[in-house]
Amino acid sequence: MIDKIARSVADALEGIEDGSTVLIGGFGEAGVPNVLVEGMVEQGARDLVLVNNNAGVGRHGIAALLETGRVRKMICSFPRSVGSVVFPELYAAGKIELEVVPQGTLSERIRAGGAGLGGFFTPTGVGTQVADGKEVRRIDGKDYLLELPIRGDVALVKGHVADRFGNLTYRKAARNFGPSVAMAGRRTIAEVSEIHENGGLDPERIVTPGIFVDAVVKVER
Amino acid sequence: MIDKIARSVADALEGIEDGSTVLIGGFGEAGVPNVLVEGMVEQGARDLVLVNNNAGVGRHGIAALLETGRVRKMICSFPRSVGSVVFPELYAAGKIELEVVPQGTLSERIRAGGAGLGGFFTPTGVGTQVADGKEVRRIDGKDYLLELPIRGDVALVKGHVADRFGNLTYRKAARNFGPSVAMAGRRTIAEVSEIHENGGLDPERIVTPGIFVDAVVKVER
Amino acid sequence: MAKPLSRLQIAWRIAQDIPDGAYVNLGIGMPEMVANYLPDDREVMLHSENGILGLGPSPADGEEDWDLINAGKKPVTLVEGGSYFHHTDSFAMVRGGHLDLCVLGAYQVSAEGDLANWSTGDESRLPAIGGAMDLAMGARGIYVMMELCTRKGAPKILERCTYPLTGERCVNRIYSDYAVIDIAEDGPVVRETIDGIDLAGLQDKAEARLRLAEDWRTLTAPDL
Amino acid sequence: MAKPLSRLQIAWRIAQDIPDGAYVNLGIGMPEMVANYLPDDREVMLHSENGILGLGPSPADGEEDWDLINAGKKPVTLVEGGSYFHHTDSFAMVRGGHLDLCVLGAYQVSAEGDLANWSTGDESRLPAIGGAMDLAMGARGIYVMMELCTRKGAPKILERCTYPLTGERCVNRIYSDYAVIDIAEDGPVVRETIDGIDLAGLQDKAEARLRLAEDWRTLTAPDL
Repeated sequence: MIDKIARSVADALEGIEDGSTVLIGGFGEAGVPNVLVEGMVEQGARDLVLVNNNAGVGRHGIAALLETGRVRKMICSFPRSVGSVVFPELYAAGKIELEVVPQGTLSERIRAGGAGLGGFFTPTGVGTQVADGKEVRRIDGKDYLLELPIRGDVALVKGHVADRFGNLTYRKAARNFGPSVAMAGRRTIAEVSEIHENGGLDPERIVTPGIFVDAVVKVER
Repeated sequence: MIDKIARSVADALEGIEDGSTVLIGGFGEAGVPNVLVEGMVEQGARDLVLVNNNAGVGRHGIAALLETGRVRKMICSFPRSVGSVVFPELYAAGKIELEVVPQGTLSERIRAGGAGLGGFFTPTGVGTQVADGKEVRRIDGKDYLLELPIRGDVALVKGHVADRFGNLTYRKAARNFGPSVAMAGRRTIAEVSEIHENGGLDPERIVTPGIFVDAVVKVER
Repeated sequence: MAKPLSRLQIAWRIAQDIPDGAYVNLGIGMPEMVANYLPDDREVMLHSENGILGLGPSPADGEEDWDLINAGKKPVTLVEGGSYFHHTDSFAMVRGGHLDLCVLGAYQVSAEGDLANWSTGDESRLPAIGGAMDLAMGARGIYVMMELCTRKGAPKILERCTYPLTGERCVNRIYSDYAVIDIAEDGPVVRETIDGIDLAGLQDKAEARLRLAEDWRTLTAPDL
Repeated sequence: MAKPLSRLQIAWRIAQDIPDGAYVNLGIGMPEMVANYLPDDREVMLHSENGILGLGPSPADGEEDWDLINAGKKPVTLVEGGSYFHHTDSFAMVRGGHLDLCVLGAYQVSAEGDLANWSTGDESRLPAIGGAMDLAMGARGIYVMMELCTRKGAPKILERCTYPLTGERCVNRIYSDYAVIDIAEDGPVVRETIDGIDLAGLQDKAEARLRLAEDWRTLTAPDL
């Protein structure tokens, strides 16, 4: 029987190793699986690479994990959000690496990782600093950059409703990076607000099919 | 005011030019917009390139359009379905070109066209005839082929419910190629079974947002 | 002496040029104001990179839903006919040329339409790109909304940008406090100017050489 | 004299090796039969390339829904917990290594695990690939279901495939009418044989050199 419902955050996060790349869904504060990310503080894995659109706000969630000093590198599109304090401090002190990626390229690289592609040519960033060191190719009269996939050892996402099969829906614009991140984790863990107890969700409404999800934890919203 | 509901198939297909590449949703008989495709018979454009997973069955739909002799080339993954008669005859007689593409590569190429990518590296087809003449690149220890995007001058899809904004849902596995095909047409036309008269559809259930759709026609199922 | 347009007036002016039925992304910051001046008789679908088509007005106080924010991370609403989708699909819309227009702010624009709006090259600031590069290369039309000069009086329309680029040859038109300027094949062409400034006066505010369109008009905006 | 397994018995044998909770694609044709023998106490999610996870049994006569067909274009049903998604997402599952297993038919398999199952190279036949190449390169495990020899008695496990390849070095295991054979790093290894045939007898039915696993076992299947 398939039952992906984890009893606790600790159970869901068990086995995450030092050196892992951790993909984290969310944009700004919407859709960030804060409970799971804060669970990583307890979980204790070190030398992490985090991938998220931003780099944490305040001192909770991603910022709390950064503050442990156990994150080696941050890959994001916009680390300079209003209220972001921990990352800028660490970066200024030379205590963390940063790879800044255009937002659409970041999302597409994660999707490529999940979809088994070796890379893709995108027009985004041609003629900019983002192109430094990358192959530029003219295809059908237009220039493109070669961008490579991002895969995660772990992916953390925030869904809305889940079922025991790991199927997920999202809520409004909290969907954002979730579906692509969920595809790209070797182990994908979702925190959700509701677990549908009556079996499977409406198959037409599922956004992330359970094949992409390894564990689900219900959290208080 | 946005109102993409066309009064007739003829209205929806107006202006399609000779030499157009026409992307057609559907897999086997499920999800093929047969009414629109047969409307192309009346519409009269010539020298067409058709893109669909298959190459028509019986003498209706895609097969009917092929039978007019106005299709120069077929791009598909599997032209040899049970009950496919018109395409094999034309092909044997040297009256039509054929490009056979692995199914996942076909779908991904169409998506790449709709997503503005210049191409992608896929593991599918490495070491096979499909690789002939294509760049092979080793990325992170694995070989990939470079595949190029497919865009359509026109895209024809079959949805389930639409609204005046062009938003679409699909029905069960008739979804198949529809959402990617809808993205990749310079002009995208949908035939649907129902038009939602009460304004917009549930924003969480929409599969193809109206931005990808230019015209919608209601047809009898 | 010409009285430059306020930012509200520039936003108003841009709004007049957005056609009924257009799909439009309004960049974070100043461009967001354009939404407030869209004529009532036009239905414009506003896109937000974080997966929304059909942005509506800000919610009333206390009605905020923090799962429904725009690219600037401010709470918004959804109009009828709007939809949600994931980030990768959202940028497929952007990159695939499905947006009719995008309005962006700018630090600098070159005579050829290069755009610099993400970095001043100041190494002491955290680098942050966001969605600007995708939007600059993806939307079918790129309108820039900016003042002609910086607060210190330095011109922002340059022969070449000195700041790091966001995109090459992507800007189609600049809406500014003194003029509306197209980036044509052969450089900037002034299409509209406010009362009280002539080409020479505008040229004082731009480094790149400006030309006046033959069908040049006067730009007037309501008090706002 | 060994009595070879019927196709139903091969399907039964494969079904015993599909673990509870596995995500599996059963190729068009013979492999579809595996679904009929999955043990009742296991929940296996069957994938169909055309955008279905959770294929259920065939519908009763008159209950067919032609919007719900499998990759072989036959009407199917959806199990509880199943989902629909579009083709590109479906092949993202395939290529991205999300399927635990795929069972495919084969014309030929090489000693190194190359698979030929889409073309016999017969130029008079229409070329048709379908989803086979994506599945061969994408699923984490590839099981081949086939007879050891063609109807004319020609071996199908070869040193090198003579037909056009579907995928290189992708086959993990062959379930056949006489034996279960792993494709190991150093070639085919016989893991199970039916009663009445020994390695020499099997070798007569294969061109590639076979080895017997140390923990080799006898394969028995129920009458079906």
